[in-house]
Amino acid sequence: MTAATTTPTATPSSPPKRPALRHRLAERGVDRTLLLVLPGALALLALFCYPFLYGLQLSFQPTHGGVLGDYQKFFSDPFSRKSIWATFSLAIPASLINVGASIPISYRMRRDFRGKRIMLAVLVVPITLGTVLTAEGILEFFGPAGWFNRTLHLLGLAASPMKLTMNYTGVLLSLIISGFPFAYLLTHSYLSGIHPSLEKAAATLGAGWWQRFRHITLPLLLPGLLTTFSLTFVMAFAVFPSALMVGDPDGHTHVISIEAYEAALERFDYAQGCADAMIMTVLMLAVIGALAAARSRMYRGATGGKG
Amino acid sequence: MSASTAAVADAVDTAAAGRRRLALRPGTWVTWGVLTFFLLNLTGVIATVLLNSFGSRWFDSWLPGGWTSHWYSDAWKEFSLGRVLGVTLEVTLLVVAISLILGVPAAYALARRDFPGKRALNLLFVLPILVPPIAYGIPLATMLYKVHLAGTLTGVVLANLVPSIPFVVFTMTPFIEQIDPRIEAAARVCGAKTPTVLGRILAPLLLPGMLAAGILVLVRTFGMFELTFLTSGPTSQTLVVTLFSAVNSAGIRSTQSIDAMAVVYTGSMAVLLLIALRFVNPTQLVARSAD
Amino acid sequence: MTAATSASPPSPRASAPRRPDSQLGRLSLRGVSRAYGAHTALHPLDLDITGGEFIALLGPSGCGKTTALNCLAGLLPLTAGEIELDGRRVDTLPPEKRGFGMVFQNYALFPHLTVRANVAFGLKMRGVAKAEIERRVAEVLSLVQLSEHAAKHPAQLSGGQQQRVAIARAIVTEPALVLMDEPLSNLDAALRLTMRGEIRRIHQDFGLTTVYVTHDQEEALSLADRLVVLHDGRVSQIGTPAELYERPADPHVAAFMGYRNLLPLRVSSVDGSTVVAEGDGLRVVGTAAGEPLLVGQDALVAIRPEDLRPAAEGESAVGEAVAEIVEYHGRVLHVEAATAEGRRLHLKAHESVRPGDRLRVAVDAERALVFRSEGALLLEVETEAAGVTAQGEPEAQAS
Amino acid sequence: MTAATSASPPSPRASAPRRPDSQLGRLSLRGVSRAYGAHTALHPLDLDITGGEFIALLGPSGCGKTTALNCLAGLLPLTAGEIELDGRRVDTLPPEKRGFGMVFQNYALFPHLTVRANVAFGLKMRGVAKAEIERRVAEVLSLVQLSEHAAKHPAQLSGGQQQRVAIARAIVTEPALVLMDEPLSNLDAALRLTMRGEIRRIHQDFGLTTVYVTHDQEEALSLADRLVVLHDGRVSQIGTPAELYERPADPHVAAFMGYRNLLPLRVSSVDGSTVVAEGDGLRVVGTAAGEPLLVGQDALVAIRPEDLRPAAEGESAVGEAVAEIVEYHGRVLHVEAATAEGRRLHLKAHESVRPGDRLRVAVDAERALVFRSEGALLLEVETEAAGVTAQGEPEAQAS
Amino acid sequence: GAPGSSGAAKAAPPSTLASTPSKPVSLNILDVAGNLQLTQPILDAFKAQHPQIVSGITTSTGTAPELAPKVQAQQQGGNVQIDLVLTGTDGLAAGIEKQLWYNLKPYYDTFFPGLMANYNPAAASMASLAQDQGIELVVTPSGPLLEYDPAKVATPPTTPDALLAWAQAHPGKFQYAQPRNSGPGRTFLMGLPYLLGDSDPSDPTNGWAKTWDYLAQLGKYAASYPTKTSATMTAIAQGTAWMIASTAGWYINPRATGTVPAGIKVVKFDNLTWVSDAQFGVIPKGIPADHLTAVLRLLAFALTPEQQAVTYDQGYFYPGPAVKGVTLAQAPAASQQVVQKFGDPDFDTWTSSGPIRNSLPAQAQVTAFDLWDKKIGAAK
Ligand SMILES: Nc1ncnc2c1ncn2[C@@H]1O[C@H](COP(=O)(O)OP(=O)(O)OP(=O)(O)O)[C@@H](O)[C@H]1O
Ligand SMILES: Nc1ncnc2c1ncn2[C@@H]1O[C@H](COP(=O)(O)OP(=O)(O)OP(=O)(O)O)[C@@H](O)[C@H]1O
Ligand SMILES: NCCCCNCCCN
Ligand SMILES: [Mg+2]
Ligand SMILES: [Mg+2]
Repeated sequence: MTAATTTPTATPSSPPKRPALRHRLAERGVDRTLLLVLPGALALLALFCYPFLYGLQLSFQPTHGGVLGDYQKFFSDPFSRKSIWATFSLAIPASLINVGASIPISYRMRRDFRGKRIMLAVLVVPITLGTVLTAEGILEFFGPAGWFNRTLHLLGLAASPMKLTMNYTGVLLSLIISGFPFAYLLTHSYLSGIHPSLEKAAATLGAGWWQRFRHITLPLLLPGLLTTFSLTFVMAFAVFPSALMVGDPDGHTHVISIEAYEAALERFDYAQGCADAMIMTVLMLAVIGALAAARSRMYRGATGGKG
Repeated sequence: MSASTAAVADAVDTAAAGRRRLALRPGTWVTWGVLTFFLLNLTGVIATVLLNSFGSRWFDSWLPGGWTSHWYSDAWKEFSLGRVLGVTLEVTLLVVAISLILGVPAAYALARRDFPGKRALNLLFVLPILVPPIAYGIPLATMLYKVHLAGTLTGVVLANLVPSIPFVVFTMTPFIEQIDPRIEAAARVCGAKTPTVLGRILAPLLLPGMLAAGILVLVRTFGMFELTFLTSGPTSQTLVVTLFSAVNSAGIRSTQSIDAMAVVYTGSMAVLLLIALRFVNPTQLVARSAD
Repeated sequence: MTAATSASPPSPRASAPRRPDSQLGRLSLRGVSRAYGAHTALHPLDLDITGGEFIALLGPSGCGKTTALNCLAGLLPLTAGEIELDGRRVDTLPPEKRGFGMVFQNYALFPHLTVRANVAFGLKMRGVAKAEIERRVAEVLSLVQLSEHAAKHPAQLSGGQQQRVAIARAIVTEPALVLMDEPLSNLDAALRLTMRGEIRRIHQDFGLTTVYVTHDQEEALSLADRLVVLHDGRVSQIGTPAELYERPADPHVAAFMGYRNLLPLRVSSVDGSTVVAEGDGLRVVGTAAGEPLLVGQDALVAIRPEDLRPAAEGESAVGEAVAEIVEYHGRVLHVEAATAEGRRLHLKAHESVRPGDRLRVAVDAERALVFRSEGALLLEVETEAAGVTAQGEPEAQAS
Repeated sequence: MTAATSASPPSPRASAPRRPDSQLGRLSLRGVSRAYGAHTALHPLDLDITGGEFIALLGPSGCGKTTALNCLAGLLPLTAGEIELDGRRVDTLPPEKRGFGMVFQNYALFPHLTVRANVAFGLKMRGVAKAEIERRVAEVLSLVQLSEHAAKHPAQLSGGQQQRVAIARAIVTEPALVLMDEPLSNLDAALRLTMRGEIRRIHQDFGLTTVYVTHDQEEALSLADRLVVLHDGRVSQIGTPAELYERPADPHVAAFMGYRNLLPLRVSSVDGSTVVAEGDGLRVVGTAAGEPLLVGQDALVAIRPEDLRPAAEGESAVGEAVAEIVEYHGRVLHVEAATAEGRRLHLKAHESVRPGDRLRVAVDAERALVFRSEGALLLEVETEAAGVTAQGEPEAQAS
Repeated sequence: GAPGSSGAAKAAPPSTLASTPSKPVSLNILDVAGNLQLTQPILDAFKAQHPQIVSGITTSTGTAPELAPKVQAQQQGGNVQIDLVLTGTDGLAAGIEKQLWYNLKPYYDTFFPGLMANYNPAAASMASLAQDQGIELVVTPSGPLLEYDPAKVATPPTTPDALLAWAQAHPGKFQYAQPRNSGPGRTFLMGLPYLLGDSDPSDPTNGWAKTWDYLAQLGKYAASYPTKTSATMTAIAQGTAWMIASTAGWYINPRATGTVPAGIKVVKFDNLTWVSDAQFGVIPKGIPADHLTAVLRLLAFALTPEQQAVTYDQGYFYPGPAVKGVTLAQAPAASQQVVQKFGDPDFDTWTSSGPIRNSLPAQAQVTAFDLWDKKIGAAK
């Protein structure tokens, strides 16, 4: 990793050579403490980087065609190409809904009130439900004879049951159920990082609640919102089991992870599967990178009371 | 709920404050409405599964037509839940232990030192959380096949370490940063050598953090579908994979016994969650300081 | 020791040449009070503030200073009472409608806005025309000497500069009243001194009416025209600096005003306002302060270190003590001496004193204030409590 | 105005009856220096410390005080130089082998241990027998008056109490040397005063040798036997409190020692050590300080506010100024006055002065120190910079 | 570009095997057909009766499409962990194509004396699909059948035309699942060419003109095609569908387990040609000889009449037994009760009345599914 343990190169100028090098390294933060990252970093190199590079290399060795054969195949087959659209058309609305709903709710929930902690705890529950239970629950609850449709019927809101499962809507619902609490809790913690005295200061300067939100809270929250969006997006982008279970995996919810999975584990074409995985990673990182770039152009400093 | 927020301090309020609250009402109503709607649906989703798992049959009606618990014994037998839970426990505990052993020291060094290459190292620790598990799981599974680890418990544990180590690192970082380095310096000046500083000072102070990180990794590994699915074999499946296979594999299966298994799954998760919430704030379950 | 003559206070203090008129005629607080649940943080407070005045709210931590200020600003609804501004009731208005300026303890600068935009914020909210905003912001920034930092963000400024931005932001709208909540408490000693001068100067130059919260009596004394001393949410005393300094109303105020020797003694004789109090080998001839005293009552005698001097030959001394700690403070030494009975006396010495020296000390009768004691232990408790609460909550436990 | 006679400093300060002998004979620092990369935080420092001494390291924020202390403690390796303790070289030893005690700015108490366990920690590390540990911990705790808090955890203590635990922990091992890094800076004014006394008392009672870091000159003056003033990592001056107070070596030290009037003037005549400096309508007859001066050179004249007094009839005045800000400080008024040319003078007045009053001020020649100026602008820059750095780095960006 | 490649897949099977493994082995069995529902009791019995052969049996489930790649990956890695696969014709054929299974013919004499002769006619016919690379375990004439809710459908259709007319009269109330993922769906698809009199029921590409035309018509009125049979069962249970495609097993079992109300009825088309279905045990190449022995013993055990009788089960693959002369009367009592209660009394006469045809070979099935996806599925 670093040259922490390499033998010191001769430094003719200063008489005590060894301490000088140790000192020079220590100055830059390199000392024996750094050895502590080594095991973890090596584990990730071996279990994450190496396989990833191996997959990359494999993706350039297609069974048919040239080096880029599998990439060409992905983009020339309309069915697989459409999986990009399917993925984005799920991930972006899901993230927008999750983050969008989080803002007003966390804005209201900032003050302390009895039961707040319980409320927050309740919101954590969906994160632990697991995809299968969520999917089963969605199938049953939102299904044609589920409580949701029965209630609509009872209230006279829908003549025939709405089709909310085994299609795009089903997957979107599952992304919201698992993603909204996550987005909310993140937004909540970012928002509570903004010192209340800032809004108070704005009030004493004549700003009404909308102006306070518009000019003070929102700009300070925005970087946090982008991070939240990124992380919700990452979760939604990787959607896999629920796209199979409550979606329409051969149609509108044929997302890119299913494409990759089928290539590798149903068609036994690892090269293609790896190529798909690489395409997936690049697309995801491109979005995250763009968001990070946008974020870096915003104010990102402290949001405490002090400047 | 909105009543209680307002009530506490402002019980004896002036007219003005009252007017101001009135002006905020529509927004407040919508907000609480959305939240209530969400929670109602969430409750519905969970409750239907729970009720169904105890229902002898449930057709076109609000509630099941009869009650039974035999789906649980059926599921237990049919899906060999005893064995599966054992494997799940073994996998998660191993992952927790190993990722703590590897992650905590790394987190310590990253939190305490600034050094050349730290950004790259940070990236190494962030990427496994960002990259979709399917994307690196497929090549990882391929590699594990090559080294004869695919399908084994070891393989599953190794795969699950990939997101867990970074997770430990990022959960631990704020806990470590909270500890003033001068406390370590103080211990040294008092005559403590490195092992003593680690054992008597740092370890007790980091214990809450390690518990939090450990439980969070436990919860996540318990629920990690993709990686386990890609790398497990018949003897190394965890509950979530068994559950998925039960839904997806061929054959006629009563949804009730699948739901029973899902309830077992969620019940175990809920217990873990309750334990976790004793040590961490709910927002800490998702938020960390490192981004 | 030199008998320092008390300087007569500069009563109508301000008279800078270009001083504009205050925006405010009279602000009246009538029975303003505030409770948090069962706990009354501010007992009914009556106060009239005249335009141009500089009022300091002074008191130890938790005494209700911030509460009072927030009530004034409209950030906290009143539990009872009313506030009138030139005859118009304002306590029912939300903060944004009151038109007061406020400087927060932590400045509360908008971190994402430049210095210029921070200062312009209030004007923008009031819909002032752009050109006018620019002009006024530039003017105020030059007044607080920050013109060349206008384009920076708050994080790029030093504490003192941030402080000045906060002041500029609060005064640019030419508010009727400026409220400041311990604006200097986050600064270091040297800067605090400098900024204190600035605040006074800005107050004068702008013709502001200012309510200033602090727990630092020196700051309050040096800045304010009038001080309001709070204790446990109640007013202990309202008066000019000299009134408080020379005639504190009770031992709390005295302790706050630098009467570091607070001796619990027993009244042995009363002659008009001259009181003799004795105990533990000490005997003080002093002046009754506060409520009248009777012989035999417990009393608390308050004396400043600088008023305790070596007894002249033949003069009746307060007592004898051995110097224990001698601190060098430039022209004077600060001596902590202990009597044979273990009483500690603080005094200032201009001659050389060494630890172990025996000192016979005396005090002029008019410099020793004798208060009726509200229980002999009060002092002890009080001092300890000050030590504890002054620090604020103990550091939150890391975990 | 009263001509305050300078008190002669209480040189061998300590003389408490039960004072034990110091553990340390002599600690020598030879060219101790430390760099962070290209930035030298501490230039070679030479210092001899005798057993029983109380040394204060004084200087503005960032001048290298903590660096020096950490080098002494062994928490930071030296870039060059060596440290000898009674002839034994210690700079190569890790902190745990040096056997020093240290009190940290924020106390750095072990939050998971009780007060008793905190104090016992060092003894335990040294393998002292259990009974002996108990005895010594009890003794030290009673010394710092914390016996009844022994079973509490640090979070349950007030700031002042935590402070005392930190001291107890540092001294229980009877270290050769106790290092303290701004131990009082987190406390409020009143408590700081009390704790200052405690520290001095413990130093005396335990016969400690202490190196004490502070940026508060009053604290340093009042506590230390000898002061080391640092500026930008270099020693500006080493001396006793009186030496520094009366004969600062350069304008930095002077500014630090309360010479608040620092006037950039031009030398118009030199007669032995008496120097006349003039400029901007001001004329000062003063005493040369530091390096010798030549006529025509730029000079910086340092005068304390308390040394500027109203000129007597016929006396040649420094100049004339109009009072602008008058602050009430109890017995004295602090006046900020401006000359026609815009120069600001700070002075103390015992009589009534009001803003707008014209003042003719004078100074005794021996009270006005004339330094060779290292560039006329230096003063301005210096003052501003102090404002910036005194506040410390702006809050680290959260992200 | 496959990960590694070793000779394991080409390894010749051991020519001679002991009749018992050298020591008891632990077997991993992968079920990609839902076959365990029928055979789990057999496995338990085998384990109980032959501890000298198996020390343990682990089962897991998966999907047919994953099967071949999984085995292939293990074989190429030289690390075959699956000893026995229980599969339908889909997984069987995929493995045959890729040469993943052992040819078992050399062991017939030792382990399966008189194998072919013992099968009942339907089973014997289906057994040919295995090409000696699998042992057929169960068989069912399957369907196609129609399940309907008698409360809503008074007189069920018994011809394709009547069905079309009914669907037209009740839009969205008839439903079948995507043939690729559904037994009833594919049985319906493969049965139609016989019912409609298509030119070549074994050639989906060129011989199914009427079928495709009919399905296109039907598609206009049918409900959407779910991905799984169970969704159609839920639909009829909850009343959102009134009539669905079914098979004998899907009719009996879900009603027995309570997923579908017992009151739902079944009807057979007039002049029905049954399309049979079967499940097989196949053995991946590369397992150790001891394991091979154990698996062969297990499969032989499964074909004994007592064990075959167990496969009546709860009607899941009704009737189930592949071996001649195994009657319901031999089945466990619980099994008999279920079949009597939830089966249709006419089943046995129905199956003996019409001809029984094999389902299409796997490759032809895939072609049919692709065509269905393109012509029918995509139109929804
Ligand atoms: N939101 C609140 N809820 C309950 N009690 C409160 C609240 N805010 C303040 N208090 C209590 O009211 C009293 C006065 O508080 P306040 O903040 O006005 O004190 P302060 O004089 O400003 O102190 P400090 O110098 O520490 O800022 C304190 O006892 C405090 O604990
Ligand atoms: N780890 C470090 N890396 C780089 N520079 C440092 C480091 N620590 C301190 N410095 C720099 O060294 C100089 C001296 O720092 P030091 O902490 O000794 O100052 P100080 O006198 O203790 O200040 P303060 O009163 O603020 O505590 C400063 O300029 C500081 O920025
Ligand atoms: N800053 C939040 C990072 C937490 C990472 N966890 C996200 C994955 C949740 N499934
Ligand atoms: Mg306050
Ligand atoms: Mg420091």
